[in-house]
Amino acid sequence: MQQTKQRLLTGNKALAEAIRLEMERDPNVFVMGEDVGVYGGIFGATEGLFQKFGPERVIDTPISETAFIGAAIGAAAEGMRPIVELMFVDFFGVCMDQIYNHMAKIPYMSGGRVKLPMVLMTAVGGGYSDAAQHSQTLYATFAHLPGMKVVAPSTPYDLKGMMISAIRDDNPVVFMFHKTLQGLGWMDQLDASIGHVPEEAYTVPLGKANIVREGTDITIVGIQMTVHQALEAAKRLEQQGIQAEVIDLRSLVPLDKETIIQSVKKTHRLLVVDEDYLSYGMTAEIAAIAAEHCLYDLEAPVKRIAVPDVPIPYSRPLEQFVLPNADKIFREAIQLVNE
Amino acid sequence: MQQTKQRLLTGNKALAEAIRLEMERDPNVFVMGEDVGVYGGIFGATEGLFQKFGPERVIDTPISETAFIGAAIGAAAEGMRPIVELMFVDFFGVCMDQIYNHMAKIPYMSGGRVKLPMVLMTAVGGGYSDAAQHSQTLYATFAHLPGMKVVAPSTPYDLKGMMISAIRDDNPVVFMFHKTLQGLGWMDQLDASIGHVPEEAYTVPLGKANIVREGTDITIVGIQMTVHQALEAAKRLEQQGIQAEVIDLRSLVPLDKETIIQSVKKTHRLLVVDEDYLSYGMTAEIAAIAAEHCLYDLEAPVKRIAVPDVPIPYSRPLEQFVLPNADKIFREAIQLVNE
Amino acid sequence: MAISKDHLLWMYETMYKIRCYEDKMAEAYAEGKSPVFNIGAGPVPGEMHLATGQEPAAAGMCVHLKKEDTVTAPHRPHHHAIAKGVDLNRMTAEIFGKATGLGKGKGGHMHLFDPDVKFSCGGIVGAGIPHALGAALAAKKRGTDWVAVAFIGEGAANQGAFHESLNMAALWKLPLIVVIENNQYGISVPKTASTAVPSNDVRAAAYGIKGYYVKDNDPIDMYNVSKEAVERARTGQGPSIIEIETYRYLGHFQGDPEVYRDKNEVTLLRQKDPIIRLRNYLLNECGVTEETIAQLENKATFEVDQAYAFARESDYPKPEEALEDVFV
Amino acid sequence: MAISKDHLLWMYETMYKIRCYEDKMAEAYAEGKSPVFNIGAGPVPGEMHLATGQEPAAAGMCVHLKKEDTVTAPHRPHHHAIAKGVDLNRMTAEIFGKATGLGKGKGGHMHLFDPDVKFSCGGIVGAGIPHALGAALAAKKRGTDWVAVAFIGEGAANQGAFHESLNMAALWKLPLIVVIENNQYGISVPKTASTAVPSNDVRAAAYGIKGYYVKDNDPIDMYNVSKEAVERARTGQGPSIIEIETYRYLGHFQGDPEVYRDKNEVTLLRQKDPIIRLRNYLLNECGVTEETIAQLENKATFEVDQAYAFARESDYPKPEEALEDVFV
Ligand SMILES: Cc1ncc(C[n+]2csc(CCOP(=O)(O)OP(=O)(O)O)c2C)c(N)n1
Ligand SMILES: Cc1ncc(C[n+]2csc(CCOP(=O)(O)OP(=O)(O)O)c2C)c(N)n1
Ligand SMILES: [Mg+2]
Ligand SMILES: [Mg+2]
Repeated sequence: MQQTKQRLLTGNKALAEAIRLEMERDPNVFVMGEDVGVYGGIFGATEGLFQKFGPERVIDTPISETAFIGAAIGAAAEGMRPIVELMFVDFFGVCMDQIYNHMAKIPYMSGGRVKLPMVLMTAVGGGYSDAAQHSQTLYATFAHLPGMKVVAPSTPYDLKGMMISAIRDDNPVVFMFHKTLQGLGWMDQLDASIGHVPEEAYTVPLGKANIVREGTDITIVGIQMTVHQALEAAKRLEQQGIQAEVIDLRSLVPLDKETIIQSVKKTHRLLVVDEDYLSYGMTAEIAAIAAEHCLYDLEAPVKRIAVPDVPIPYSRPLEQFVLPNADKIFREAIQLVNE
Repeated sequence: MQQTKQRLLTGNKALAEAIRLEMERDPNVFVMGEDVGVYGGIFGATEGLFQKFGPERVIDTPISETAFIGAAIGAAAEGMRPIVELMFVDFFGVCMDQIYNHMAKIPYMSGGRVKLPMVLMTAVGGGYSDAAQHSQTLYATFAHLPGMKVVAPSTPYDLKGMMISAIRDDNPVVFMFHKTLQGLGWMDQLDASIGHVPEEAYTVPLGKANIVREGTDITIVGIQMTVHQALEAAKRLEQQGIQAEVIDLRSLVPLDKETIIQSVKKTHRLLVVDEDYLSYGMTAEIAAIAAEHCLYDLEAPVKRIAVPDVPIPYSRPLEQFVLPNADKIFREAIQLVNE
Repeated sequence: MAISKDHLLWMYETMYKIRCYEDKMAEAYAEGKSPVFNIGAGPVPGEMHLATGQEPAAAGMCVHLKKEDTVTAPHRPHHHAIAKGVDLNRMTAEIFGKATGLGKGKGGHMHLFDPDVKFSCGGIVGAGIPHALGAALAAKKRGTDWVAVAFIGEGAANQGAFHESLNMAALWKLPLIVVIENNQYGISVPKTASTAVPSNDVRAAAYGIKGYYVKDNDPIDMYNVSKEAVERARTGQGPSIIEIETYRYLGHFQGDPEVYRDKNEVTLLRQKDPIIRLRNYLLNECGVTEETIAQLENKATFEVDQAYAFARESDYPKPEEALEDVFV
Repeated sequence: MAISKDHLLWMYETMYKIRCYEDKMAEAYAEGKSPVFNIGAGPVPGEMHLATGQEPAAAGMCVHLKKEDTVTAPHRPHHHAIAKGVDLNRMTAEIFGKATGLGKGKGGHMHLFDPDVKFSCGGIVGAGIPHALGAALAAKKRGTDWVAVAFIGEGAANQGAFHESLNMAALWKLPLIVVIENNQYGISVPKTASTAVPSNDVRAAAYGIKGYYVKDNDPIDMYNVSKEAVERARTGQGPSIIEIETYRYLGHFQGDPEVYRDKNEVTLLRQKDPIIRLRNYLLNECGVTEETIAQLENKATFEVDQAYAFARESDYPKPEEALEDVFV
């Protein structure tokens, strides 16, 4: 037991630490967004930064997402390295033009001459009855549109390491953190939202999936919350003698196809789990990759679990019904292995 | 030859006729958007309507998409049946909140008590060097988000029939028309942009795919422009002794899975072609459906052709390189059949 | 301007009812959330934005409205809903996530829709303004004298939808009124840190329309100003902006640590509570008796109690019902 | 205000160059598009928005700018690009879709980026304002005296981005200037049908900032007003709005049927052409000789010819290059 060597941080503190380290390292880095200052970010991603760096580098904005995200683009074009927070990903609709037509396309349209080293960070996820306009993940909405890296880490360790990579990346990065994995005192307490985080700066590459559990009988691909659900299901599957391999995608763009393909070639069965909407989503992309690249290896149809194309309902029994969970994964996996 | 019985209309005239008929039929129908009045819509979708119905029912708006699309929602909630035009689908980013968080979710969030019988019509497609912010189709961007029907007809006949269905539908419908299939005098002239259109009002159901060519050797699924490319490729494939079945999806939401599944069960091979971006797009969804529902019927890996995850470049050779076309389809199909 | 006593009594009853409703909601929301606060726990989960202290805006405006007039409200919608006459039972049931709720439990506290009285609200800052614009457009198209009122917070006045909607309303002379409740904060950000002008009524100049400012949460002034704006709208004189200086006694949402403001601030504000002020005005200036007041208060309390009882006694929807109502 | 003669000469040369550039572009654009006009055909395909007639806005503002100042332009960007000193060869090559273009052919006419002189533009109405806001923020953060200018059309002043950006600029006293070229139309929609106020300078009141109005496309007035606004911005006095009444001689884009305006309108406008007016002013009020003017004109013509030659002679990018530059 090396427990004493563990430095345990919640997701939000890991994130804030990453930003702090990079702000100390590079004066061009600054943070902008609603309630990122004194409040420390609604989901704690900027906790303590205002106190350390002051209002010049940790800037509260008006509720004007188009203007301040667009301003981050303008500042990035001038060589600054802004981190902007879109409080909930659900709000993307008021400012998507800046994100997808400008942030994501200017580097390309300029033939690579304009770099936009910026991070758009945003909170995703439901499960706490915040209803249809505050519970979405929208992974595929961003990942479908070219020109931005889109990452969604699931552990404190990755949150820190991938945030540092994102800040240092010369490309625009959409950095999604999952509310429930921030380890906030006022939400569900999950073991997964606390983890070992080294004190120093380190990077975790953007675009590499992580095999978080090895197995031989079925590949379960998840991202953020669904990774943890898949791990729980995998434990129960093991009791049934089924060895599930669990892949944490971590990054939607770039997508680590190779890791998925290799795993499917090994296990011959694929279950994809997503907290985003089912159709035209991440589960479709992963299933398509399997159908393109490992069709002959598949011994059973691909299965997908995701929100069944309904807005996220408010009432607890309704919301729980549409969200993925370990039970659903367990059941589908059993079926799939018995096919 | 029954040519004399044919009443040939271009896509744009078919669309405008559908709207005219419904405006005559129902005083609650009106049109709102930029340059939909005297100008008749940049892509001719409202040609002649202003002259017929005047400024009270064919309303030019300021360049304020959030306000006027939101206003259509407000008017629809009051029982009107607005048709709003978003001039290019590429502009969705300035008003997506109204579209996806309100138009698409209010019926659900109200438990079905608020109906929003409105049509959001918008022009899609590239191929004429209009570059990264004016050439997109974004099919999956809309289809991924629940609560709106999303249709994209490919012939004058369907444009009229599906527009009438859309206007009469009590649900919000995103109606995409392809610029090049409007048959406008100032764009590429395609045979497919002119076709027989009956004079009277008729409906074509939303949510039914159309097998536009029967075949036994391979299923090619396309939508709008890529259907016509697929048909051209199919002709050339026939000369090689290959019978391609071509499916015109017509509707992304609801999606007619059954027609696709039946076809793949018959042909055992699937090629999906899309003018939208490749990843997390329509091609992924169709491929995933095959991997879920007809894995054992597939005799070769699924293939996809789409824009390879780059913004649409301006320069002709670059743009032509990234867009799908009959050649690419032909080549991929040949390969697939020979697998 | 002549003030109708009936109107003032209605306002008092409504403000009292709102206060009562929000107090009870604060309690209900706290259930199941102690000893450890967990936003997703208890009979009323999720975010909860209460309007305690902000009653004058809702009551002072809605007293002039009829059923056919439209109201759109933001994420903090209970006071507007109550003042507009939303079915209190079904509204409460909705907030409790019950099948009898306005939206069968699908909407929740930020998404209340009652088409019978043309009320709606939503969780996206500024997004309700265009909806009210559309209602105003429909009213004009149909030749009615109906008006549409969009309630927003002062933070929302910096969202693009505000500008776009007011320009269009002014251009087309539509019966739209935007009521800005300046409760001094957008979550933690004080107005001085979000808004370049001291008050948003001056922004009327950008659209060539009327701008009104109501100081210090004054119910009577809100009444008068709203009366004028509604009359103008009804008679084809176009849109207006009303900004009212108001006060949010509670956190932005329940559970807000309120690190951004002095704990004393609210204590001072409560000393000039608008409900007490209106009560005194009724007693002292309008010859209303304590009995009448007590009757109104009892009626309000009863209705509220009744609504909470209805909500609590109602059933949850069946899980599979989540799949219904995406399309009609 | 003292006007520098050198400045006026620079303005004249620049306006002349712009006119010359746009005339040649109209020709180049027409190539391959007759007898049947096809938007996708010829050496310059796609949409083409020319600025003939709108030269004063660009020249009168940019004469006060230095290389380190930022300019963002809209879908009609050539005049701003030329006035800001964008590399004319590479700009033209970009519009011809060539590998030597500013964006290696990936951007095109609406998407010109020249970081060397801090110029950018884009095809989405209003979207450049936030970018200029960000440049202004960066300038302030770095303690420079650099300014940022966003050029937009009058139609764009009704887009939410306008409002949001100006509020933020005013709030933080940033060196942002928004120049509104009121060319009377947004495509087919006249200003009276899009904008609730007669001129957008009055919208400065909504942000507590300076608003200026320049009448009748006057280059000298534009010069003076811009000078003041730039000085204010450089010295920390915050943002301004300048609206200039200007005229679009050509269609919204080339090929525009212009069904929405009288064919005579432009004939009349051309009679008071600002280039001729400035020329006369230089000759009559500033003692400039015809020779000097001719020299400037020749220089401008030469540069323009040279740029078109460069563009035509350059190679197209290789098709596969389409896959590059998505990420750096
Ligand atoms: C477009 C958008 N941005 C941000 C938010 C998050 N948010 C919810 S309420 C709020 C503050 C609103 O302030 P104000 O308009 O003053 O209303 P108040 O809460 O004070 O009643 C914010 C930023 C949101 N819901 N929508
Ligand atoms: C957000 C958005 N909406 C609509 C358009 C289509 N559009 C391009 S230019 C234009 C008119 C712009 O008018 P104005 O701002 O006055 O500029 P002008 O063309 O007159 O120079 C419109 C509606 C667009 N490009 N972006
Ligand atoms: Mg507020
Ligand atoms: Mg204009």
